[in-house]
Amino acid sequence: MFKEMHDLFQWAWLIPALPFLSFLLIAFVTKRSKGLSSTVSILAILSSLGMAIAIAYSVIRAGAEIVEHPAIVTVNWLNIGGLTIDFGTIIDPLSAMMLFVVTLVASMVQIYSLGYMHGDKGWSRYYAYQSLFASAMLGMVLATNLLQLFIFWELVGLCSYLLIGFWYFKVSAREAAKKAFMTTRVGDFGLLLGMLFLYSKFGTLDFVALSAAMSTSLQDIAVVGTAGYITVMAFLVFMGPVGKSGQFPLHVWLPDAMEGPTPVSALIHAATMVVAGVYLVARMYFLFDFASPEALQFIAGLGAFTAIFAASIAVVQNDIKRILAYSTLSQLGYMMFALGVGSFSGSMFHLMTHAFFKALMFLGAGSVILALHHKQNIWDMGGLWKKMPITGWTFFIGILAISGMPPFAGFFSKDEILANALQNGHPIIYAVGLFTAFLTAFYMCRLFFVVFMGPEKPENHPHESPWSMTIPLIILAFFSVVGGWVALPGHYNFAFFVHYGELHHVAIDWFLAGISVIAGLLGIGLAYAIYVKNVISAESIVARFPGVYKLLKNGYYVDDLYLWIIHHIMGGMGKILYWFDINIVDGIVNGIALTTRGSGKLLRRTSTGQVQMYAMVFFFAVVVIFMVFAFGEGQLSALNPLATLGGVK
Amino acid sequence: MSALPTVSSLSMLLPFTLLAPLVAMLLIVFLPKEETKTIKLVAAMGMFVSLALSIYAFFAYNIEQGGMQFTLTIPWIPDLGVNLALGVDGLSLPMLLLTNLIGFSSIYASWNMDKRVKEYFILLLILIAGVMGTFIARDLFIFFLFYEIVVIPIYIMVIIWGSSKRVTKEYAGMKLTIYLLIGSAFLLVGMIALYLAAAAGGNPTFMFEELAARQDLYSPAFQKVAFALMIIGFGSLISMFPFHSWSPDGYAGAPTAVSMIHAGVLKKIGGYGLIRLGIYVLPVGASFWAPYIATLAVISVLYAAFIALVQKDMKYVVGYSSVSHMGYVIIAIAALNPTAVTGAVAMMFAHGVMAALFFAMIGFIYEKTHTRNISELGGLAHQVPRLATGFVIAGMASLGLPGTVNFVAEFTIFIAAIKVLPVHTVLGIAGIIFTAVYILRIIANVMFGPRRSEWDHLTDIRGPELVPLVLLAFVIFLGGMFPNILMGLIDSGVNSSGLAEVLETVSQAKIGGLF
Amino acid sequence: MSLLNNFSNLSVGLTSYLLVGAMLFCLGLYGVFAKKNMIAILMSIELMLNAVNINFIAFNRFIWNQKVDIHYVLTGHVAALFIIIVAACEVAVGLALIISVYRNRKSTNVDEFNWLKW
Amino acid sequence: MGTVVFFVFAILAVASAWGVVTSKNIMHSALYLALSFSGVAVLYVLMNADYLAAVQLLIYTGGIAIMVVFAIMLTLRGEISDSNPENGVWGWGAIISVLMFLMIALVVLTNTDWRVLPTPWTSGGSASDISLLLLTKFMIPFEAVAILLTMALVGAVVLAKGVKVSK
Repeated sequence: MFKEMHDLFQWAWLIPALPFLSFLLIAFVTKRSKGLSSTVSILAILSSLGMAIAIAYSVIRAGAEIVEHPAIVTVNWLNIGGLTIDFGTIIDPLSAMMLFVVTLVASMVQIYSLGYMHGDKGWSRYYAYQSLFASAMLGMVLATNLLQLFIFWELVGLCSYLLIGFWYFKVSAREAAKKAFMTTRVGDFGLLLGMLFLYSKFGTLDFVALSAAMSTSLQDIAVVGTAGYITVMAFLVFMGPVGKSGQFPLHVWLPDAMEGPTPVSALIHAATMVVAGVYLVARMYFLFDFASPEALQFIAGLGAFTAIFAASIAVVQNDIKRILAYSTLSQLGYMMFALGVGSFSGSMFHLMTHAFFKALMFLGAGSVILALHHKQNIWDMGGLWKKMPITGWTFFIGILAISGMPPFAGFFSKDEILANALQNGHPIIYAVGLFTAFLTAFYMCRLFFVVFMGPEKPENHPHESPWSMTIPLIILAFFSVVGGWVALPGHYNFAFFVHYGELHHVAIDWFLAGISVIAGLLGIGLAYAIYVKNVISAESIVARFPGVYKLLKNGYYVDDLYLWIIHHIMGGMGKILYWFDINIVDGIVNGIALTTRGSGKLLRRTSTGQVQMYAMVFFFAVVVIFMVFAFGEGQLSALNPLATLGGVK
Repeated sequence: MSALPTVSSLSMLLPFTLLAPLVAMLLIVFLPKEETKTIKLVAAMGMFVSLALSIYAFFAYNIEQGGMQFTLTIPWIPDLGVNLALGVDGLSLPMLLLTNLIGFSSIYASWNMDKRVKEYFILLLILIAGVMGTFIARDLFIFFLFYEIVVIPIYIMVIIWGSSKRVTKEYAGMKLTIYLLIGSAFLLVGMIALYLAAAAGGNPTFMFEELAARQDLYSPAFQKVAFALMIIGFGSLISMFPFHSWSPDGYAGAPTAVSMIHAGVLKKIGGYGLIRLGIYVLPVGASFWAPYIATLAVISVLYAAFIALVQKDMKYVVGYSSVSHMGYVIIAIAALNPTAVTGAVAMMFAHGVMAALFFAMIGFIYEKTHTRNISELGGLAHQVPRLATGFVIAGMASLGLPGTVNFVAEFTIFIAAIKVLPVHTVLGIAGIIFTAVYILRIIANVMFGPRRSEWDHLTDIRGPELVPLVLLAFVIFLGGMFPNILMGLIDSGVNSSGLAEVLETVSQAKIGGLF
Repeated sequence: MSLLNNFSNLSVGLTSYLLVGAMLFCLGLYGVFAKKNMIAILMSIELMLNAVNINFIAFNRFIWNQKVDIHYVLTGHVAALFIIIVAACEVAVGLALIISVYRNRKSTNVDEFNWLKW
Repeated sequence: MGTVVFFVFAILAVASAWGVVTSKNIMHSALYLALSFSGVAVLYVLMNADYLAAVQLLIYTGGIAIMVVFAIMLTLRGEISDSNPENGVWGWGAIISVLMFLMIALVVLTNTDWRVLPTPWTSGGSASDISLLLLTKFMIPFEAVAILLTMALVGAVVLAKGVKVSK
């Protein structure tokens, strides 16, 4: 049985290759035909989805075997003296899960885009980018070594850049795209450094080999300081995820990235690319595990901080997509701190469920935005529940899922993370997580109540979206409901397949789960009280804490700080150096030229044009040279004319 | 040295490659100057022959065998030991291919040239042939000869066809030429010193291999002095800080094709020379100067990147960026490590293709809009989408995006250099952040943004104008996706030419505490 | 002291002729340096040429290389002859030039002719 | 006898040369020049160069000096008594000339190895001897000089005549 499975795994490279092929086809062949472009792209991603399902099925059937021994296929990519890099595919439960999530969400988004992007001039370009993105993301998931991962990591960054700036004529989109690329680049700098140091220390970048090399090196007592070295590496490598997954302080690009088309936000900036950082940490978990405990503690702390930080900003935002973006940041923080507290499978589980319900909500938001002709302020919306039933119901499912209501997907994943945090001895982080859960429920329901329940606005004429948009919503809603059930207690549950180190079977702690649910219900209730029943006035709260409101509204002024740094520090530095270059470096060059010219000007005075003068100088020189040779010392005397002239010797 | 030319298989390949543009040039000389179309076609055909031959050489080169291949040796001035010796190995073959790729593209990038067309293409072809000659020379004398041939057409082309912006084109042309000549003067002194030292035991020679084989004739003190001269000569050619100031001004003043060739290949003669003549022939001197060079290189990287941030003219941005990128090449050379040298050669190739594409695109923009000022442009992706595509590709290659050949090269450099020069390399890698900042800035401000009606009359590039974009972008991606094609060749060059052993010896000596 | 010996032996020998030649040459040189009139400079040049001729003939007279055939003995004379001829040409052309210049510039004063100046 | 003649005419030649370069009147200079040439011609005779002495008298004294006189007459302007002035730097010229003379004299006097013949030869130097040489060994230079002379003749005529301004 394993044999035939391997035959299947041999072909795993087709999963990223098919969308790439579709990218090439669209770019070079079907560019002019809109219908063909989208057909090619969707067919490719659906085929990938089919293969991903087949692989996931095989992985589940293989059971323990594949958990212990991932199926790895490699081909040589770069081979020079002292540097050998392979490309390949790794199939283990982690990558199989990711493949399924990515292909599913990508397919849904591409189908959804048929409706959302209808009539857009850049249709073919859009689908080309989508295919390229899918290809890069899948290639990253399948990476067998850090360099391959890094390459695709950067390529998804490129696609993100291109898609955020898809409507390049909007200045805001252009700036957002630039910002996204630049911010993640800062993180990638650390990742690249970490990668280089890892290679120079252990001589390999292959995940399996690296892990083995590290453990041998740690066991070697003669090598002192390996643990410290690994810790430094871990921090450097972690900079990549900080940038990509929008952890504080490199989170600033994600809210701005909402300038892209909404399906793009759903796919890239909610479900797939932004979790790449989480995936990287999961893939490299051994690195953080081998490092000293501070590394994981740092991750946990930063994740928790990001979670509550972003959630607090989300509370006061008015743009529907920005609320979702801050919510994404907050949930990414959840996944990070889950990894930090050692809840490996909880984090991966949350990654999966979050992908479903956040994509769902983004697509729902897109549906709303399209219906309202690109209005994004939630206060311009209202009473959509009746006009857009499918969108409304599916969105409601998403809200319940993210608020952690049983039996929706978010309940199981969130609960597992929080329970693990407490059990592994991180009470503060647990408390932060719990409070974040409360905030999440609050601001999500605020969004829902204002948009769907509030008073209808007469200037809006909303209508339900076409089937191409509602079907993906329904499918994603389905997964948002049932997605969590795979972690129900049992032997072959999610944690059995996706775990790190020793397998612990943890039963759901119903007490803790109850607390989480209560926190969520509190949030929902508070939102209901404020925005539906108007028992508490939002304005009065704002009026009481104007400073806090302003701080939150402006996202703690992190953006302004960065802008200030870029403009004043970097720009100023550039200006100073440019001044230096033009005036000092160039000045020296020009100064030399001027000196040459000046001395020329001076010396040409000697060219009086008087031939007699020239002759005098000439003969004077003859006399002087004669004197030197006649009465000079040393070697010159060998040429003494008094001794050598006269007669043939 | 036998009096008869040593004959190897395909020994006439390189002479034909070298002569094709010259034959085309002679044909153009006899064409009436009104026949601009024919002149351009002849030039393109000449370069096509060269390109085809060098691609053939690239794939016909026997990597297993290694060493100099397609060699041709004709004694020229026997008394001085000068031989007309041609040949390529893994170090020079990529450079030869690069020259022809860029040369061929540059003909098409100047397709709309309408001022003194005949003279322009004559000079351009001489220029290309000269650059080609430096890379296929196996003899220092011939190398230097071709290098000097290159300088003259550049001067004339900048003065006549250039453009005056911040500085006048006359100033730019003078600066470029004088810088190169001063550099070559230092080089000449170093070259003669080396020649005399090598001829101390009789049997004078200029051949690179012979010079390298006579290691024991060069005392450490001599090596240090001679290498310092080479560093000034080649360093100003590769625009190492503080000898870089010709580069931005020169590119800004030069016509498109000259900028392409200059940034694309001519600059690489510096790096190539440092490898072939510097560390290969004078390893002890190289290891003495390496830390200082590395420091200057890091300064180049960061300093130029910062300056590129605040430039207003696109060509200045790319000009400073090329100074910055060449810093990586110098870091790699200073690392004195076979892998790093492989990376350095690859980086030169990668940067050459990228810079040529960038300059070609900027040239088209300038030709169509008559401005290169970033603030006057904007939203060009609406009117000229293909041009925008090329621009973005060049930009992405410039910031070392994976999938482009530039990434492979940078990565190889970093991975090899970080072992030897960790601090320098980390600082150098920090440069990629600033690179991203300035590249994204010009892409965003020139190509993206709201449609501007004043550029509605522009036509997108089409027909022959597409050649540089298609050819160079294809090479960028091919090299990035299948790096073994390029890297394998360079690697064999480093290992089979004896460079690797030399470097091993030097690094061991360093550890042994000789210095 | 060879110098004294030579002076004591102040019969008419090679040295005397050479000294006469040197004196003529240096007087000519002075003329070339110091005179304004172009014709005077030309005359000074003639003096210098004469000095050279004296040297040629003196060497020819007092020095005889035995290895050379008797008919070749007069080489110095031939050289002097050629110099005289060339000097004649030079004077002819030179004077013609001076007259020509004079016709254009109404002057033969070299101070006024500084076209060679930058 | 020979010694006396030598000193008389050597002093004559040198003193006339002195006159050439110091006289303020250029006509006097020209006449001194002729005198100096004649003195040199006598020195030639003393050195057995009879033929050259004749040539010297014919060409230099008879030809060149006269031509110079004519040129002077053609170009003379202003006061004749101040027609041959010195320029501003004549002092330097004098110093350099003296230094030059000292240099030459030093070489001449300190060199002992002139390989002077014990007794100078006395035969030869006649026209027939020289003509033999000119027509054998020095034939080609001789012809070249002939051409040169012709060209100088033509050149002098063309220059002195001046180019006609075409209308």
